[in-house]
Amino acid sequence: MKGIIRNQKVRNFHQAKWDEPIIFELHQEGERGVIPPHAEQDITESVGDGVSVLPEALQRKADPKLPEISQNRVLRHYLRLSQETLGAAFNVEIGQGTCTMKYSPKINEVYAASPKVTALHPKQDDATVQGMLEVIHNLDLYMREISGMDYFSFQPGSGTQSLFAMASIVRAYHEANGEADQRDEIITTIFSHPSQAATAAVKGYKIITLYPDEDGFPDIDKLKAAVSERTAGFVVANPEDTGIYNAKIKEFTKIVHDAGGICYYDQANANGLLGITRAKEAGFDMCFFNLHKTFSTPHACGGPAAGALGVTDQLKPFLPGPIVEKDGDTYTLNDDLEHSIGKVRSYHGVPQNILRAYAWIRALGAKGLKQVAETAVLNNNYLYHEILKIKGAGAPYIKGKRLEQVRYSWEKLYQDTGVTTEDISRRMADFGHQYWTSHHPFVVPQPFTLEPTESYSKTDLDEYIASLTHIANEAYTDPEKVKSAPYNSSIHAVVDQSPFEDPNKWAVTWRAYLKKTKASN
Amino acid sequence: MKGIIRNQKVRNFHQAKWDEPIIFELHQEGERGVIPPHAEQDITESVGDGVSVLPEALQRKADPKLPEISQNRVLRHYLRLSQETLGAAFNVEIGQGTCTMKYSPKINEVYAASPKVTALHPKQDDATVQGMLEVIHNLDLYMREISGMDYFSFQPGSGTQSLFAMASIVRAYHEANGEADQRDEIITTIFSHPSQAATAAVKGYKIITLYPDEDGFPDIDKLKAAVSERTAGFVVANPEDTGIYNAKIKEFTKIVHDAGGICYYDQANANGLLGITRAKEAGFDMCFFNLHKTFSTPHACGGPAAGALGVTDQLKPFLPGPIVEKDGDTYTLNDDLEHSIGKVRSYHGVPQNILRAYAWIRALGAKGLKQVAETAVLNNNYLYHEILKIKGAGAPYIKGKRLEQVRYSWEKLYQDTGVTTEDISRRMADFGHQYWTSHHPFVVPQPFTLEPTESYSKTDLDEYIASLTHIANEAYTDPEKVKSAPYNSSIHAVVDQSPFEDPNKWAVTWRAYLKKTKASN
Amino acid sequence: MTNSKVDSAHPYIPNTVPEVRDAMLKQIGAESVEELFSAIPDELIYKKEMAIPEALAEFDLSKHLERTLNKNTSTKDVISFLGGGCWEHFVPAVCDEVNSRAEFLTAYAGDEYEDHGRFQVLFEYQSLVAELVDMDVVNVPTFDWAQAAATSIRMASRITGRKEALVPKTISPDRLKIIKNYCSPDIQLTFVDYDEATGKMDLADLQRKLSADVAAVYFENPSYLGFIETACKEINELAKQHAAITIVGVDPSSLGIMEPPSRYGADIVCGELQPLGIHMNYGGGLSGFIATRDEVKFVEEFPSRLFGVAPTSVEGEYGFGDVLYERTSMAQREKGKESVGTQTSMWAITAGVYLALMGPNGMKELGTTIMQKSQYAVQQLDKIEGITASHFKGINFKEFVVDFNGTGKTVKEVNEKLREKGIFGGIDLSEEFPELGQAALYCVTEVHSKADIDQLVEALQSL
Amino acid sequence: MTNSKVDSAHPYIPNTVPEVRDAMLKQIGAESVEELFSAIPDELIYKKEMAIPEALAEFDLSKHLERTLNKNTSTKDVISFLGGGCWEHFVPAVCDEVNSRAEFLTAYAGDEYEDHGRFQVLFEYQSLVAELVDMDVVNVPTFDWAQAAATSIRMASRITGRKEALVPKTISPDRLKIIKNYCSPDIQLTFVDYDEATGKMDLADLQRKLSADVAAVYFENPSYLGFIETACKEINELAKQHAAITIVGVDPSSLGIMEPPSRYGADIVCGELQPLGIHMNYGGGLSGFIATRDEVKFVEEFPSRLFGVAPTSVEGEYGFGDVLYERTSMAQREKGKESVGTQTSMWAITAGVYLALMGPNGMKELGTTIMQKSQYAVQQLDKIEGITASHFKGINFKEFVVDFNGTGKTVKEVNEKLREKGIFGGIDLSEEFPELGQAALYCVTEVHSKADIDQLVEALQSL
Ligand SMILES: Cc1ncc(COP(=O)(O)O)c(C=O)c1O
Ligand SMILES: Cc1ncc(COP(=O)(O)O)c(C=O)c1O
Repeated sequence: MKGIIRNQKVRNFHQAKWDEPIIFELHQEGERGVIPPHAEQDITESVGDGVSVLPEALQRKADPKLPEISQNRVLRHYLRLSQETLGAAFNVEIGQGTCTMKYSPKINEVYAASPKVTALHPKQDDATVQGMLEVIHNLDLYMREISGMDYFSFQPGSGTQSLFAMASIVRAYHEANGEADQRDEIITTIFSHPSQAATAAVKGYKIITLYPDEDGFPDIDKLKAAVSERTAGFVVANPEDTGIYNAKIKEFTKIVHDAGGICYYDQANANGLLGITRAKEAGFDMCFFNLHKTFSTPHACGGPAAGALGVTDQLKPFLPGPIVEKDGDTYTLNDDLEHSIGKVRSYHGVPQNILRAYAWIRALGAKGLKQVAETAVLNNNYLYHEILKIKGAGAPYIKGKRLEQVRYSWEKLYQDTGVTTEDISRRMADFGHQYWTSHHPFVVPQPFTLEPTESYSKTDLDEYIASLTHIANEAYTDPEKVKSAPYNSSIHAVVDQSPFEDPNKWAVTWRAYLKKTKASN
Repeated sequence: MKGIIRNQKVRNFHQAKWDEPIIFELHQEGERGVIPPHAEQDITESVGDGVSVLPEALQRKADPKLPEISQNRVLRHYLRLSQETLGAAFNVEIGQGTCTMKYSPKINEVYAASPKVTALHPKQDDATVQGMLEVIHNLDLYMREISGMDYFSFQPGSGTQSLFAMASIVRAYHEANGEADQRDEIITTIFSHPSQAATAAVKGYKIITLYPDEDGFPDIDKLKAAVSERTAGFVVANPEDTGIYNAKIKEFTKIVHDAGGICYYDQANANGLLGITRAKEAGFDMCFFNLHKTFSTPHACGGPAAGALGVTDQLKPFLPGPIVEKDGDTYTLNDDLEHSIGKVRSYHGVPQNILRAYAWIRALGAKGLKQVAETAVLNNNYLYHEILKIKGAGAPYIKGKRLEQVRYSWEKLYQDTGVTTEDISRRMADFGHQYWTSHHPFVVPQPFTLEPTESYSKTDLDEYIASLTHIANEAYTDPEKVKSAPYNSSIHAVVDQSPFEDPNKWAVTWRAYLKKTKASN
Repeated sequence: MTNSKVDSAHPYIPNTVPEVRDAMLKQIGAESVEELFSAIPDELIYKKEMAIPEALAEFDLSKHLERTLNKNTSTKDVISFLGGGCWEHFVPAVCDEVNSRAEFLTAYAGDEYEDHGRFQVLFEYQSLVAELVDMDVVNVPTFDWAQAAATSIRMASRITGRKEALVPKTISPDRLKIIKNYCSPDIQLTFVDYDEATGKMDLADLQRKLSADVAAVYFENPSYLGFIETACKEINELAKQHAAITIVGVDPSSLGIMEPPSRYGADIVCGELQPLGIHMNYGGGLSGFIATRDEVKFVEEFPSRLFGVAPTSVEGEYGFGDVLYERTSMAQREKGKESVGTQTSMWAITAGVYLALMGPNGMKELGTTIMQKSQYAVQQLDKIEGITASHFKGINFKEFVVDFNGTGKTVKEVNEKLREKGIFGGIDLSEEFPELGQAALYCVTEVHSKADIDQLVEALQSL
Repeated sequence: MTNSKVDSAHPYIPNTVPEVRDAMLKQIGAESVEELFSAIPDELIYKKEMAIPEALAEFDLSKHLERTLNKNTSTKDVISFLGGGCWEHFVPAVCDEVNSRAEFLTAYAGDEYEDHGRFQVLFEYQSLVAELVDMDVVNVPTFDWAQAAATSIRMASRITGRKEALVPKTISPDRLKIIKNYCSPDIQLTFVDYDEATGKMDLADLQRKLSADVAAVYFENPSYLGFIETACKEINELAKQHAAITIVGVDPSSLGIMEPPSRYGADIVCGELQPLGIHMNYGGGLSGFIATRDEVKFVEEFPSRLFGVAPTSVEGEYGFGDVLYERTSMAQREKGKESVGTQTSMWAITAGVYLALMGPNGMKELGTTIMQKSQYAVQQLDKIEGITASHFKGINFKEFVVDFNGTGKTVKEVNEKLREKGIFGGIDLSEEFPELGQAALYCVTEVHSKADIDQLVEALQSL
């Protein structure tokens, strides 16, 4: 018998397409999705209807115009829409660079969903949450090993909130020293995550942004020129999303320290560094890790996430409270921190993610963590090596190895064909891939940022590379094909972007849409 | 602003298409999906490697050629294939007639997945499974109400196994009466499920098949002619999958009883009858329900399922054991049934489905169960009414209302256009619908069998009808379009069916495929 | 008990909305819902309300279920040594993730064009088990090992045209009941005796009972009583001398380290999938497989569905379908091979996921660990005064008979004491195998830690 | 502790296979993995092994986690009356099914063309909450109510160009801490006093503190202490007299029965989504929303993503995208509005599912049930000697202050006693609001049965 020949390099893909209506269109008056518990008759007899005691003015007059839909249909709607979402579990998820889209082990989900986690109230007595506190404390210990820092808080709900907490600590620190007014500048770099600058600005800081030198390093001379008695702090990632490691980082932190500033390290993504190099030795006073990046907690469509915020002993009194402490065999919550910034997220942050990260670390051990870093970096250099072979693709700045990710450029392809990185993004959807351009501003022209992590095999990487190669070839031979993409996605291109800019057209809710389209329909 | 116009009646659908390789093709030597627990060092020191004690001849020489794949990739493979499977939760699942594809409530899954169910060993002491036994016993009580029978066993793992158990009871009964050799015929009908005849044949019975009269009823005169002192039993569904209720059923059972036979009722699908009419009053000695049909347990790609097998007091001693009994406040297992047929499925059947069915009934109550039947029948008659309007569609036999399903026919459409019911089946996939022809033999030509259950709204039914209408129109205007379907499925048509018939081509396993295709590749 | 609102539409039944119901009735020209049931004679209409408790809204239902199920003590709450046909094993989380996917959970019997994924995963399952047993044909599974064995015997009977099968006397009594009922009336089952010292088949007795009437010799490896049958080649040769078919039932968790029966001549291999990533579910996790060589005479006797691969109209696509569908009762009713219907496909899918995760190394490690831990348990238990865990002299896999005759206590008494200490002791064999006196079948798998075993030993010592 | 095989590839890291790793190194022209890190100066290379326990294989890990988590007592194991910002509510199973779908669970920040489903469900979430609060713009949510309130105040400050905000003294102290840190240094928060008898805002004090510097008046309904603020119109009017913006924080579980703040003049409404189908998760279930009217001045001040609908190139398709993306810090770094990053989208999706399931009737019934049950609890508790559950004279929603001053016991003591009886008493207010003496904040929702409440009453009676 003749075998089935499969020699296509790109995947013959089509995303699920259900063409679901907006949920309001499923409304059928009288249908019910679920019936909540009601009061027992005895209670009703004791207290009446419960609501007529409300002042007339506060009684809801018009029912909320929520749709009425049977349970089966609600579920079907959301299940269909789930299939139209390209989760990391479904694709070779290396296209969302900087996001460290790694495998989120299923065993961790089992315990994150346990009532012993989900049904805990944050104000329970410490004695009743010893298991949870033990997990938090142990994760703190591991994070100390990974970073060299002296104490961790897991209260931040994300990387951005971690950055915000760190900026808050910088301010509280200078306040404690009476220098808060004088020190009103925070220095960052242009390749850093936008939240570094943005959160510092929320804390009232002026932002000084360093641009890279021609090799892609933050310019040390510019740093020297920037620091002064007005310097409150310096925040940076290393490597930045170029994947270029700044070997002079210790000099950088020294320069800032000498000027009286605090150095804080954006380690949202530390995937290439576990067991390799640490914040402490590089001279940082604080760092944070995104548990949803390096530590595998699932991204959940964009949170809840979690940040692990580590500080040196000197800054511990400034942490948001409460923090977990161990006293003999007992774990307690300590909310008595002398200079605490207060809080950044309610209660204890996102404990289910603390548990997941803890479980992930326990599944790897010290050796496994180092293997994560090594493999992530190997994968990245392999990808980098192969992508540079694609016609039209490049990677600006210093040659040689990169760490865990690279910000690439299609500038040449664009000059040759007119096809942009956004066009390629849409076309990648046709092969079942995520693809991300980069943070703004596009310092690297026509950028794209890939980060393969440790979770993908060589075969996986080869498939991604083949798809990019295929599309680059298309750009050179049939650019319209790329520009009109996607074809195999759940949806086609939104060509007219004015509904996202024009107040007369934008509709952030269905009710707004109905109002604004009523006239013309 | 101009609104978005959506006036298509059929869905703009495409199934997820991942084009996944066969799992063996994902093999990469050295990768691991999971690492099972190993023995502690102390144990190894005590007992050695554990396996060299095996006689040389029994030690496995060549490792099984299972693929080696990382966990992420295994999961990704199966997740993708799941999206290529049109589960009932995803579609207006009325196309698999006779299968009672209803909504399986999610709350029931939560408890079916509880360790208090999944981690029970079937030989635990009764004292440690009182919760489970209580559920079984209470479900028995409810089933008695629904059927009028006196005792239920939930041991059968499916409808077919229920039918087999009933045929076994018929035989054991006649054996107990010393008539086993004489009574060697079981009577059934051509519209009945194939398993009725097949399971009776396994028990050594000759099968007499009644054909319908011109109105679609099993012919009572033929029954009269068929019964004799050789009659062991009579098995029938009512209604059959035509949805036609045989009003003379009590006469039928009387005729059989008078001849000394046992009457057993195939109520796999009793969805139109809950609280409406019962097996007992119609004169049956036994009946069974499929918990995976009427009682909502999910079909699980084809099991595990469960059958609830009910008997009159007279036949209780013949049940497979053990059965659950209540003694004061305690539930016990009784395996001491005088004439027990022994067992049909190991242990207690499929307890997780017993729990699900129990939960479903508790969510509905007596009133809700009756609403199920009424709504299923209403939905079916609505569908029936509308389908008869479609050009080329018909429904043979008596006019007037049907119960919960109908076996339709495209005979006219086929005569007019050459498009077959199989062609339509493939084309329905393009709109995201399941569609089933019917059981063999095709007594009704070009058949299709639909059963809308109570779970679908009028809007849902209208969508299904619109799709059939659309395809019927296509058949009349562009028959090739229908014949070459599907276009929007995960896969295209298998045109050459010889690999399913020819021993030189068929490949039931990947290894067989590799062997058979090796020569030519 | 209930506090749900009775007059609103039920969440599970959209068309209970009165306006919709009335519009539909009108559309079809009916006056009332009752009219739809007019075909049912009045005397058959049930006029009472069923004695079934009032509806519970979701939260009340969940409270009720939780309360009820909490009356169970599960093997997660204790240390359990129960086995004997359903075993506690490590279940990778990925297995549960896959089998709880809404798509797989709620699919049924759709065609390839709606359910391509289902066809592929079942084909893959067949292919994975095929590697484990080293045979080319594996079925979409049947209910359990017992049913697989019973069908294997019927297949052998059809192939040989003979009406007797030999089975070992050490077979699980429960399994035997199922096989017996399934084979009666036309196939006769005859016991082959066992050697008292080792439990193994008495070859002389086998020889005595073999004849030209014997369709099949069936035995199990490992056996129900845990010992390994080592005279496999001999048994097979004896069977073949009488042109009988050799059927071997296996526990697949042994196949990483033990030769598959095909290697010692088995024609049909059957067994239980539950150890492969499936929770016990109070027995609801069972699922049986059957494997044969790729010969027409075997393939055409399967009652089960057999999914095969085939090209589609588009190059590179794997299509699937039913091989020899005309065999089945679905196609042929009573003329088909036995019967087929809903079986246990979800457990097949799960077993496939499990084998894909484990790979050859995982299966080898699994077998090794079970051997080591069960040997350790025997070794430790043997040290206890009055208790003999090595009752049968030979090698065991996973299970072993523990002889309590020397303790002066019944197994029932022992187990009750153990239960008080949070331990489920082994299955009481005193009724199933009275000749063993007070003996119990203990099961030790990869899930048992040394501490678990030591705790058992301690508990027994202190009785 | 571990017993996993260390020398095989890790299941989470495929390319730890030595042959593959070597082939890849060769392909890129590197001699070793170390070489890849050559950019890192040797002095920064960490040369020890981290003190982190050895890897656990999956089964060992699961045993360890189970053992550890079993040290927790959850609210499912007891009857809990804890609330105060995170509440025990009925979570429909469908909510958990949707948010555990692998697609949603593992998606992140893809574009519309990969993640259409994600865009649609978030747009729908926005639209559903919009109906509940009766406003036209709702954001993709932020971390929690506290953050939503803090951002609302910052939005008001930017809109008005003013630097002070008034907040009620009865605000949750924890929430206040977050707002305070988030607003400092540039926005000043000033307390408005409350009426001792009712807890409500002291309107005279409000009037005193309002000025042309005040950007916003923020209050909550229901309040942290459970009472309902009834002078809403008056507060709003006073605010408007000074051209300040009215911000109201709400518990959405009240909105089936209570007028949404937009109806009494609120310009910005914010609140907590956790009651809408989200488990408490020891606080990890929180998620905050912000809603405004559809006016440019509001829309352009949101820091959050706002998903809007638009046609695609194919008729009938709903496409989605970011409205006014240029507002955000993603686009503008420090020039954007505050900052945005990963927030709590999964809880938005879940809240959307919840609202779609509940519909208007469900929300009305929910509010009614909570009112009835909490009133019943107050009524019964009030009967106990020394205890006053109706400490504040007025109407409560869900929560209420129970005054234990008459018992001679501290709340801490009371709660310890209750815990012994399987009850988690209310939040101790003695530190947060020392002026209340020994008082506790009790929470009663739809999940509490009459029996639960009666059990509390009995337990307190018997102290
Ligand atoms: C380097 C860096 N910093 C900060 C962040 C912000 O993290 P989050 O999205 O959790 O707010 C990210 C995430 O994209 C990041 O990659
Ligand atoms: C009427 C009838 N009888 C019997 C059966 C067989 O049930 P199962 O598939 O569970 O074996 C079915 C299911 O298709 C059926 O509809």
